[in-house]
Amino acid sequence: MSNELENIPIRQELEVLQSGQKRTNPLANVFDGLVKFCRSRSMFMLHYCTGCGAIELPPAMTSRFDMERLGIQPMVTPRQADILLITGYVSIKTLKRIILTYEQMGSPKYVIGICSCTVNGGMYWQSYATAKVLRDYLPVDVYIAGCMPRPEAVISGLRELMEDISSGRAESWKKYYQHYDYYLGNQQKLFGEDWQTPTDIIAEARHYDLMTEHTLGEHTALLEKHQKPLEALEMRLSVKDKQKV
Amino acid sequence: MTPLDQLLALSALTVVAVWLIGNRQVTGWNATILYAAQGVLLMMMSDLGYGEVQSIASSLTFKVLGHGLHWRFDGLSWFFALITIGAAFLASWFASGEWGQRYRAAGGSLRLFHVALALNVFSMLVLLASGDLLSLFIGWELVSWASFLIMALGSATATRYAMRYVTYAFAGAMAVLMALVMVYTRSGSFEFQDFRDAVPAMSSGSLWMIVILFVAGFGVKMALIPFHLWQAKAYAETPGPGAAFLGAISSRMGLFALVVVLVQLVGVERLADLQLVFPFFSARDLLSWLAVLTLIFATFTALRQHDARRLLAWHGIGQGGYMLLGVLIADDLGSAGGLMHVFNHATYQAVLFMTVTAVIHRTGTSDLNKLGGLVTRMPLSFVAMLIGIIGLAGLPPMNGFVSKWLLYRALIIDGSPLLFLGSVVGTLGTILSVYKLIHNTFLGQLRLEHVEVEEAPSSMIWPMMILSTIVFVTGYFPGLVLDWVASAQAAVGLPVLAHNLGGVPSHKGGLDMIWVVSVLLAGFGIGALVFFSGGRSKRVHQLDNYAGGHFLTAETRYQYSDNFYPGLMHLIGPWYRKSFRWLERGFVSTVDTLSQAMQGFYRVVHPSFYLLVAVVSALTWVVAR
Amino acid sequence: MNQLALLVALPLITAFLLPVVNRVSTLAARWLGPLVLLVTSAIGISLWSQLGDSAVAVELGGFRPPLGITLYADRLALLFALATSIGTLLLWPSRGEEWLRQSTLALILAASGSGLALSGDLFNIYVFYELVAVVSYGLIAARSSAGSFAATVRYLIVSSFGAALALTGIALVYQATGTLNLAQLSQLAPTHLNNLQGLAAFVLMLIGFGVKAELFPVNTWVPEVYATAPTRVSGLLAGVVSKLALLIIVRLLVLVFNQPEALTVMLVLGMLGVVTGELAAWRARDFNRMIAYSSIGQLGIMFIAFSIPGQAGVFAGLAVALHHLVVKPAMFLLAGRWQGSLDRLAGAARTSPLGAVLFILLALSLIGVPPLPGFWAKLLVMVNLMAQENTLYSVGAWVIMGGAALEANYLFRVASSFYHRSEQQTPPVAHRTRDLATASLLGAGLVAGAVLIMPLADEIEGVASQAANRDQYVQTVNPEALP
Amino acid sequence: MSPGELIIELFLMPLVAFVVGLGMVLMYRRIGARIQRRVGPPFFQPIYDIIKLYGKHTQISHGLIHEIGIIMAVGGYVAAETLLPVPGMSGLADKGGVVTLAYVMMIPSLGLALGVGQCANPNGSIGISRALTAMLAYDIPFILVIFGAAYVYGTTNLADIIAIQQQQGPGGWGIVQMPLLALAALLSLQGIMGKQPFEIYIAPAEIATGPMVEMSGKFMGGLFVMQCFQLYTVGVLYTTLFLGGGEYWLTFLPKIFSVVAIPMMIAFVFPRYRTEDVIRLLWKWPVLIALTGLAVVLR
Repeated sequence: MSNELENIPIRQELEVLQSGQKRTNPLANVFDGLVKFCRSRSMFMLHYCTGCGAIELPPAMTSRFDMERLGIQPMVTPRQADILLITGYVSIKTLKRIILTYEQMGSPKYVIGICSCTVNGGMYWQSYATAKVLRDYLPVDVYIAGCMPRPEAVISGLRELMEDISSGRAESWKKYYQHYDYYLGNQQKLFGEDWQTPTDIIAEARHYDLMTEHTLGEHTALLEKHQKPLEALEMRLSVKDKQKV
Repeated sequence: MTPLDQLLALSALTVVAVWLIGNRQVTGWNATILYAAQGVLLMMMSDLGYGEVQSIASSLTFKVLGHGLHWRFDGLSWFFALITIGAAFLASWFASGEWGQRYRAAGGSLRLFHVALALNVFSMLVLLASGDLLSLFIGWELVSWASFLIMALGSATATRYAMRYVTYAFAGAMAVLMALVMVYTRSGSFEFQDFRDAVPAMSSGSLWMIVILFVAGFGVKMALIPFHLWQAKAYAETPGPGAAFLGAISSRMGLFALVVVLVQLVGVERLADLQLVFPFFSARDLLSWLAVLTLIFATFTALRQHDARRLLAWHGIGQGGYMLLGVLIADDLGSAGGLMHVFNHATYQAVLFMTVTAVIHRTGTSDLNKLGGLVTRMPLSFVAMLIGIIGLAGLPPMNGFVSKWLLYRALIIDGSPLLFLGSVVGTLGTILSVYKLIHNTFLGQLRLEHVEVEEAPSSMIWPMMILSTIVFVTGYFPGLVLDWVASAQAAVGLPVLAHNLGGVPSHKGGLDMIWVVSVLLAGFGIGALVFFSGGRSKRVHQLDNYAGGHFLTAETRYQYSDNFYPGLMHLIGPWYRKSFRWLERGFVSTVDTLSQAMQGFYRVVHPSFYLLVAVVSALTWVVAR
Repeated sequence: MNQLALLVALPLITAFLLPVVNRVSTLAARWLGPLVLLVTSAIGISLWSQLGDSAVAVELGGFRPPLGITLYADRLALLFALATSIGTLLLWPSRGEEWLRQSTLALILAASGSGLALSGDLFNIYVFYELVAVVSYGLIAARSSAGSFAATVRYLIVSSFGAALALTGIALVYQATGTLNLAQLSQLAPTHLNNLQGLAAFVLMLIGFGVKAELFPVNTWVPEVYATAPTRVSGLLAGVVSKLALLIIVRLLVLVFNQPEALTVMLVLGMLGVVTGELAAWRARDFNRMIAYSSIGQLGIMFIAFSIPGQAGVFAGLAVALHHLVVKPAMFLLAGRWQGSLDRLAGAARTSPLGAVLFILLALSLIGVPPLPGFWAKLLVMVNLMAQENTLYSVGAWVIMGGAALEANYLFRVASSFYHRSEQQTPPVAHRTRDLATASLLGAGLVAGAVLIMPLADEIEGVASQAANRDQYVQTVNPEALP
Repeated sequence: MSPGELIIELFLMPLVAFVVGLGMVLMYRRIGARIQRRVGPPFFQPIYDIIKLYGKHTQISHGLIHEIGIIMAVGGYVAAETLLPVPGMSGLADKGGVVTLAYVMMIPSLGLALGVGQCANPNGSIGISRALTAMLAYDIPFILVIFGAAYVYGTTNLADIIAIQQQQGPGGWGIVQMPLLALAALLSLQGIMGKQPFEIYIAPAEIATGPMVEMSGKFMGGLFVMQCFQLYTVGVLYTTLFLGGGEYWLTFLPKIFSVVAIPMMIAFVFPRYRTEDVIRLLWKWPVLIALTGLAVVLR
């Protein structure tokens, strides 16, 4: 599975995309730069503490290392969060929730995989019940390896992400839309063909203008076959007085 | 014929005309047009409303058993009549379209409904026009029975609640009659003027008695504690537009009568002189506290309801407390607040009942636990309800705020912190309860079975929109209503409120709603600017919702509605002791026991024995004397 | 003015002729009774218009009092005589196997009732009273059921005891004064009867005559009898006969016993009547019993009203009595098809819409809802009660108010059940046209009374002022008696 | 005052409020950090947060009312600021007065409540239910305080209230004249600001920040803006009623910052109370204190 990922020319495409987005108005560029800077200096994280690695986060947050001086705050709902921290092994059941949560986060969003288990399954690589390689299912921005990584490592990983964001490299969230078929395929392999989340990724991809030829494919076709329509309930305004005959 | 004669005649004609047209779809439209015509006639008397004419008499006078009966309109009557006819006009309009069709198809008689409504209007106009105590009582009884008629139109349940009303109302009427007779004994006539002249000479004992009897009698109609039990259920079971009409104005007739008797005739100063056992608790204080307790109890009972109509009806009871309280403060601000609240309450209560009826019309239920998310399906109804609840909660920019502001200001000047606190507690309770109402009806998750629901028909939307516009406009320019209020104040001899179009100018803290509302609207504009400066928003489905990583399905409701304020109820829940219902039940069972005893007396088969006993005791009494 | 005697004689003679006529032609016999009553009513009405403000006394056979039989007609007496005739006519017993006996009895009732109203001396009053009583036993028992016999026997016993008491009272009066002529008694009363013996005589007569007037506590026969007797008879008893007994008591009060103690006794008994009657009615589960108890309450109000001293009391009492005279028979007519359990009445408005509306109208007037006549009558009573110095009278006012509140409750509980749509029960059958027509007539009278309240009130006030005028009575009967 | 000046004031007052409010948010977070012996966020952190939230690509909306709710939340406070006189600017103080202000201050929370309602998220609804309950709890002592102040000063016009206090110097300040009411107000301030121990309606771990559960991007950003206004408003209102208002910004700013600093400091050393305990506490002590204070001033 992981080999397939290598074949996807992510970097290249992203660069093309970014150059395409380059605006002509210099002020707008300044503004974009400001927003990018602010994004990097204000990261709200949702820590999905799936395994043992979570224990390293409190020291990173509290007085010893104090994440807040970097503008990083914990948040509790995916709606408010920018970073999804996945700490430790991911069982299949948990992975469903992770994907759901990830899809509910607002873009731009970043995923950090903490501990070796998220990289390659770590000590659980033989387990039948864990998803070994996280980035098969979600685009991961930063891995922080270690079993478990110390708070210093966590902080340094976060700093790396900050740099990526401010330099515009951390755009993996777009990949999810652009290669949705790929990710969905992997998800379907694990969860079965009727796998579905409430978030309509394809519609969102259209909304953000991130459709590529890889967005749709055989897996999304499978999805659309059984997907119940989940369009937003739009307001209906039609007043009429029906006169019954 | 004076204009008043014309109005009363047209009103009576409306009843007859509606009866003659019968159970047809056009009945409603005809009635609506006739109410509009009544409105036009009323407008021809608008000099009353602007204080240019003191009163317009009816040429109809009687002299029965030596008591003169006459009718006239003054500023106060005009003000109430305006609300009455307006409410009837819109309620009838509301009832004329699809609602009427459905009602008739379900076996209801539109003739009966519209006759009942027209009869209510007529009787209220008669009551408002009363020029002496006797005509007041006659009008009072007419109103009572007319509203009984409209309440009893519904199902057997409705009749049962209407029965309860009639029991209370007639007992109240008897109290009023008793008071009238006591007044007559002391003043020698049923004329207002003679009563007013006789008040200073009355002993405080008899005045207490008279005041208590009047309050008990008229208090039943306005559901003053402890006579409030009947109202909510009876109103809630009344057919929709009827409930809107009753909720808007019917109970206010009690206030009208109380204003006439207590303020105009007895005088609030005299009430303040009537001391109870303690030298610091007067009749006025007693009544004020009754008003505030009514407000608090009713509001917090409303908070516990899960049927939208009952919730509204309970609020109607509570809001009556504000009006009475305002009138009893009796300075220019307070009484203006109380009287203006009558108008304001009529507007938003009517619109609220109408929206709830529209929701029932479309979904078939008013159970707050079975609704939700209708805002996307009935947006205009939502707007109407939103405006209505802001008015009911008394927040700017709607008109409910202005009247409450006047009341608060008066209480501050008066220096009554506890009454002030009580009325604020009522407002806060109202906010809690109306949020629950709108949340459980229009917000939250849309149920599967309501996905195909449509907006209410135009015959319903129009009256709702008109009323919400009134609620907003009279909040923006309260001076429009305060003009009428001022002449009503003048009519009953209260100090007249100095006002302008925007509210009350005062160097000690006035109110200018034009500025406040404008700045609020501008604030919303800036808020919108700030908001829309962000990126384009993406609408998502209601099931795309954070649930702690849980997958939501339409089958499982993801909505929070039942027991909406658990924390609060955890604390104050035990305070709901149903004491008044116990009181009522205790009273009923006492009557029942006595009744049983009396039947036992009549069932005993020794009549001759009674005869003997009667003779012996009577003769013993004779001899013993 | 000798037509006055016809009011009594005509029905009486017809009653005895009726079996004879029946031999000749059944049809004629059937129509003779109503016809005669129509004639007497017409005579009464013509007399009424002749009478004006004056009163008239007729000595039958030309004997002067105290020897002769005196008929005295002022407007009050005439009114009640007329009410008896018209009432009997309207409530003419229904057809059936027993029609001949019923018609005869009804005619005798009309005759003796008129006689009772017109009599000018106590002895005749007693005689007519007994006659009325005997006739009513016969009428009540007409249904020939066990319950009806039991009720009749009970009624008979109480009534006879009552009559005996009344007779004792009359004897006491005679013993003290040596005359039974009311006019003479009226002159002698201040000197001879204003003592213990007089009061005792009054009490005995009050209780004696009170049996018919449904006075507490000698009214225990009422619910049973009204529940078992034919409804028209009940209407007649409750509507007309009770008022006749009341009339006697009023006459006695006005002319003979106007000491305050007598009034107090009446007031207290009246209040007790209201309290017990209304309370008992509240729990009644049977239509007839309910209106029977209600009738006890209403009669109680009349006793309270008449206990107000002076013309005011007579006026107030008269107003209530006349109102009740119209309403109660109409109610009993409606009971014709509605008798029995109240639960059975659910949905009755479907089969008898007019009946339901009439019932509501009657109930509204009964509890005193303006602008119906009942309200004005009640107002009159209340105003006059409160005007009295004695606090007992204000208690009476409170009692009436409370009673009315209770009455509104139970009457409208029934009224609203008419409109229930109950699926399990079949509503009672529609009213007989004759019953309904008569009741509608009475209802229409009620509405007319509401419309014409002003002239009506003046008229009744005139009647009352005449009735309360002792001097006129004495002068008319015995012109030379007064200085 | 010319209409032009007034218009400028009306624009300037919310702007000033926002800027000062940003400072207060920063202070709040710095106080928290210091109490927990942390460094705390950088100086511009509140601005970073707001810009970032507005700059999010995804702005998840549950419908129009959801959006209007945020507009009302911000707009209500913008309007409220114009009713609050500050040094040199009276705005509309004479048009509304303190009672109006108290009610206008409820509009944002109700707007928010509406918006949250449409999200169809029970966590949000529970949060609102708790927030409204808390409002019932803290508004009772607060309204008693307002009553007392308006009664003592004899006016509801806030500009007049300031003038009365300033005429008499610090001795005439409300806190000296009616210390008990000032104390009660301080206690209810804790509730109005929704800080610990009265922040059960947010309860992140239990109901996922309650009302804010579905707020992303600019929705959340709007709420951050609202928080700035809120802190500012309560600070200024308290200062106006009890600390003599402000004659100069130089004296005014320390006053308002120190007023809001007190609840903030309390907040970080307390856990949270359950809803019923919030009511019980706020209905007991602050109300008792306020009533005693009223009895003193009304005597």
